[in-house]
Amino acid sequence: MNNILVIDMIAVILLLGIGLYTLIVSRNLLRMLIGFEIMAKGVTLAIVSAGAYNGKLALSQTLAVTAIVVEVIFIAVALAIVMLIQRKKGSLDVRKITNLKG
Amino acid sequence: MLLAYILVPLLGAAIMPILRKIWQKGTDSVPILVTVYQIIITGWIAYQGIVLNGSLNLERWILDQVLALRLDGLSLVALLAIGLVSFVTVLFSLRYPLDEDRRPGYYALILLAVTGMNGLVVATDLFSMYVFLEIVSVASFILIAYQYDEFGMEGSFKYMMLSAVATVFLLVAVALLFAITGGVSFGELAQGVKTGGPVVFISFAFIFFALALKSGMMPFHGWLPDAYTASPAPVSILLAGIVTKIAGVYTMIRLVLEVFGFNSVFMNLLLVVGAVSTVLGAFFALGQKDFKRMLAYSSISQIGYIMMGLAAGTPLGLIGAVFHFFNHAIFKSLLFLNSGAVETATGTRNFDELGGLAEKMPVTGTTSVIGLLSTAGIPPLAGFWSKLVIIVALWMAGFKFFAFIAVFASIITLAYLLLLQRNVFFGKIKQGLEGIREVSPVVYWPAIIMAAITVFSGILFPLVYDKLLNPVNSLLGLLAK
Amino acid sequence: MENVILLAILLPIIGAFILPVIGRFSAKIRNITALLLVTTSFGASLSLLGPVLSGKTTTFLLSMPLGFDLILTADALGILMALASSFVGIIIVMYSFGYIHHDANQNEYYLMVVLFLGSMIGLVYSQNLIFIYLFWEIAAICCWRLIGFYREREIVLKADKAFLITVFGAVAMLLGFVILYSQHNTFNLLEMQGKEASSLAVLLIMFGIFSKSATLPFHTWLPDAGVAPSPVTGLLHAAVLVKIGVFAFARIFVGTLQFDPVWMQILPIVIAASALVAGGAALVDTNIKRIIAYSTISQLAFIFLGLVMKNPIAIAGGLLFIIMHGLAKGGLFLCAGIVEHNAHTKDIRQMGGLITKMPITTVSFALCALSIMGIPPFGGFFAKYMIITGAVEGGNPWIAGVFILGGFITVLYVLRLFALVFLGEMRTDLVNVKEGSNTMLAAVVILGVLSLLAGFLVHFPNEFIQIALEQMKVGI
Amino acid sequence: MELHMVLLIAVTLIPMIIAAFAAELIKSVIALLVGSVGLTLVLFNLNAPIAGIFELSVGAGLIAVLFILSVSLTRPLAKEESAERKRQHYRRFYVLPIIILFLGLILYLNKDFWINAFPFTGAQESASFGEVLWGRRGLDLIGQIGIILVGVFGVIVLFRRGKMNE
Repeated sequence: MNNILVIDMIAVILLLGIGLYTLIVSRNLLRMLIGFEIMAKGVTLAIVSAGAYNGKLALSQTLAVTAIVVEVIFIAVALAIVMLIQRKKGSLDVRKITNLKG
Repeated sequence: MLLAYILVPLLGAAIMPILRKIWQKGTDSVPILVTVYQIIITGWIAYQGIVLNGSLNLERWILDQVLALRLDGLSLVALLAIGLVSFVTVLFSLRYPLDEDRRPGYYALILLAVTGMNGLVVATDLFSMYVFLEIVSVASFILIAYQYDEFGMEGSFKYMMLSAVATVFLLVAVALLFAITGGVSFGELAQGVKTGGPVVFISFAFIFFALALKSGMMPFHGWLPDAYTASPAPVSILLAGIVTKIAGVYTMIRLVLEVFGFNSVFMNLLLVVGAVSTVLGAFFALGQKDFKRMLAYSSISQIGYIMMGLAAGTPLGLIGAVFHFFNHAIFKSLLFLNSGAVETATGTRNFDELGGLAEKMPVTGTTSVIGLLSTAGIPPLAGFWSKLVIIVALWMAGFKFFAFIAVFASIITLAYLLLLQRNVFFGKIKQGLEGIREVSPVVYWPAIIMAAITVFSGILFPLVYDKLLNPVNSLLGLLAK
Repeated sequence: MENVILLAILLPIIGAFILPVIGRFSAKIRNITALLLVTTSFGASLSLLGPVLSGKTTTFLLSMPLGFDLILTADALGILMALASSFVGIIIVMYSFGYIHHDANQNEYYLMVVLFLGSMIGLVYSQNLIFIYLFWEIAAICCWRLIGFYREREIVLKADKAFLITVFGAVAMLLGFVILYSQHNTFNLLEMQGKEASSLAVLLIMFGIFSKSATLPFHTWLPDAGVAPSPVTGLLHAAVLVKIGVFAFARIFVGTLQFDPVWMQILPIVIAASALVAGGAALVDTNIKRIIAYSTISQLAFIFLGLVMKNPIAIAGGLLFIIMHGLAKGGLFLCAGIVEHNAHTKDIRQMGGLITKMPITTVSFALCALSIMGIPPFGGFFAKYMIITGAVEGGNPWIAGVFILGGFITVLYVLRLFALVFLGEMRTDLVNVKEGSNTMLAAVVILGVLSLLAGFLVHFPNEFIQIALEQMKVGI
Repeated sequence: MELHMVLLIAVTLIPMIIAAFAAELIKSVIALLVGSVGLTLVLFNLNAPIAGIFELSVGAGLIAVLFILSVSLTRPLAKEESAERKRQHYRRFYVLPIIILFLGLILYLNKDFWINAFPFTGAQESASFGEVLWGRRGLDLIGQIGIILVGVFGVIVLFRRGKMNE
């Protein structure tokens, strides 16, 4: 069982890496959200494989389900805001919406 | 009983669309009732000293396994702060020019944010904490973008992305800990953490990173001034006053106390990050020309203080951190209230266009002086006691250098706040501003309430200590050794 | 008896916040209430004198968590300071009736003045370091608002500067207190009696004391603070506020803690430098209030010298000079206020010959000036004499020599000031200058006469100071 | 078992890389969908059918629908602009597959460390999904209600056309 966990964890780290890379490098708001989605998949995998490893599968599944629900709501709201930005500025380019200094 | 903290605001939010149809006025009063209820109940619990003596009375508040909720000294302080800040936010919103059609939705979101914060505070497991954290965050994104202006959207999107990264890291850490401990409640996690090993270390690093991001500590602070500045005035009160503190600072204190204990590597890191935030935040604030941005950087700096107090790792430091947490909620929301009042009265937040407002807006001017003196830690206001306790704690714990930093950062704090005071309130009235008047009582009464709390919790420090801070000591029993 | 101490402190502090409320209805009642508050506080301190003269102290104790106990003790040193400052306070409140009655923000003015006096009295009775700090900072807040009273941009800048410098010193001092706490595990001065303070703590506390008492590296705020209304400068920057630092030194280092002997070498040098630099600045400046402010800095050095010397004569001289300087310097500032108020200028080159137009002011100014210069038989003479004698006896003849030079410079610049303002040709644009209002004149006359009387009757304060020395366990 | 797992992981990971790499958003979204389906298979393979079904229906289906809706609502770019955009895009992303490969290799070579890092040997739990969900995770359910309400109100607040909109 241990080997499976390790394979899964490597997959999780890779998913997080892909997602984070996309989030940082991308200049398109929608693609940034896709990056977040990729990371979120990694999270789901991490939770379930942890449960599969320590035998608490039922618990891990409930956690994963909750996490997915939260993620969907997050994406829905984020997409709504992105759509508003697009409507306001006519663009999804991150460089065009940075007015604030940070 | 404790469940009411979650359910009451949740129900309040849920009935908003119905109220909007049948009783338009009720949409204003329900949020006020809900928040007042929270203040009264929490104040009553604090006054009765129910959580004063630690574990014995603690048990009464724990429901069975279905809903493991708990109220202890730390959550008591947090709940009181949430109640107060959301109360003044709602009060301030009453006259704030919001789109009438969407006002019920706005109140519902504020109540949901309160639900999230309350849930986070009384939860006893890490995963539930995450769920409630997410409620708070998502509600805040929407509230920041509420006015459809470009800045709001941008601030909201920045906050969203950084907070998304933070929650992902938090959840991965939860998953890692879950893998080795087989549970997600604080108790189970603390058991597993004792075994140590690299996984615990990595998960703590992830959590640390996530919470530093959430609380806007110095290397990760980019989103915070933007989000605060871009949001509508009442939302920035809520956001700056309590949301980021609960989401970042409270969670950090809670997790350190109950799960990880005072791990020396991370405490030193926290100390350094806290000191850097304290000093740099104050320096950045010094250079700002916008009322809210200055306050936002000041928030970063004050969070640094709280973190340093926590990182001292002693009971005294913990008390200082918790008290500063409470005080910061009060005085920072007071200052944001003032900035909101100035913005409504004059239509600008730029220092170059403001000046001498104290003459025309005496209440706002006076309360802002109280807020700034408390922020700078000038006695006898509340901010002084908490900073003093933090400094004493740092010194006694042997972090003398950091005690020095904490002391001298308060000079910079005073410097930028005097700059603010000079540019906005003190001095002669600027040309073109002669016609302005004090804002309406609904707007300035919240400021008076907050100022009164700041003054009285400073003067009546022994009482505050007895009723509000002493219970924090009972937490040390939970401390993971 | 214990509650009388509390009364002396709380009455002005709480009463101060009622003043603006009264002021909304009637300015007159507010003014009288302010005067009453300060007078009652003075009376309360006076009534504490009885037990002290018979050698006892009165203590009030309120237990607080974390060692922040409120401990108030009326010992001879405290009462000496409380009486001196509340007496000057009464006179200044009286003087203010005439001085500021056309200005805006009067409510805030009286609030701050009375609050300031209350916190001053609180400070002198406090025996807990935290409360010393607390009252110290309340005084700083009041001072900040009062310097910025006229609300012009440059004036507010100067107020901010003064506030920042004093708070900088104060937080350094707070850190010093924290170090003392970590050494002795208490903030209570009574429990620290006779213990050693670490050098770092001494250094940090000296930052606070020097910044408040405007001694050399931190003195720049005091001349700038002259932009405040004259009664404020008289009150805060001459008679009372700057004495807080001196008092704290007496309380903490003379009366309670021991410090490393090396400080006995360092401190006199800093102080001597301060005396000479400020004296030199006073010689060349042309703004009447700045000159008097520089004079304050250099006279404070004398007080410090007395206290630092750690020998009974010098300390007694230092304490005596606190009273004498308070009376005389308060008088000088108030006279300067009358001159400035009526002549509408602060530049001494544009004055002259005012003796014919304002004789009473001139005489009072002269009396106070003679006391500051240290001319016998005025009060200042005895004090300076004792300080110098003490310094010589304490084995620091060089330092004593420097201070004699400093005293000489004092004589020079005070004479220059007096000559330029009151003597000489009357300028044409000053022909219509009138004498000040009655309350203002009464104030300066009282101070001038007291400066003279204090010299003749130096016996009484001196005896009292001996009791203070005994209670501080100095020289026994 | 292990090989099985590695294959399924590959089925998940490769579409994800494509999702990051594809220049056109619609392709990215479809790749994300495929990756989600791969993840579902992984979850089934881990004996977590309920999470798998949820991932398939909500994580893959609903999110893909939302994304496709959003993408179709955005204005398409002009020809030359999109070509330029593509070149820039590839320039930013071409290192990603290399990084991922290296990272994966390094992690795989150090897998002994990871195996030792997880000390827990838990006992199999007998409780079913429903028992755990209703019996122990009640707070999460309340939280889910809360977050769904947030989503509903959020979309209402953000899309209701009031006076201040437009």
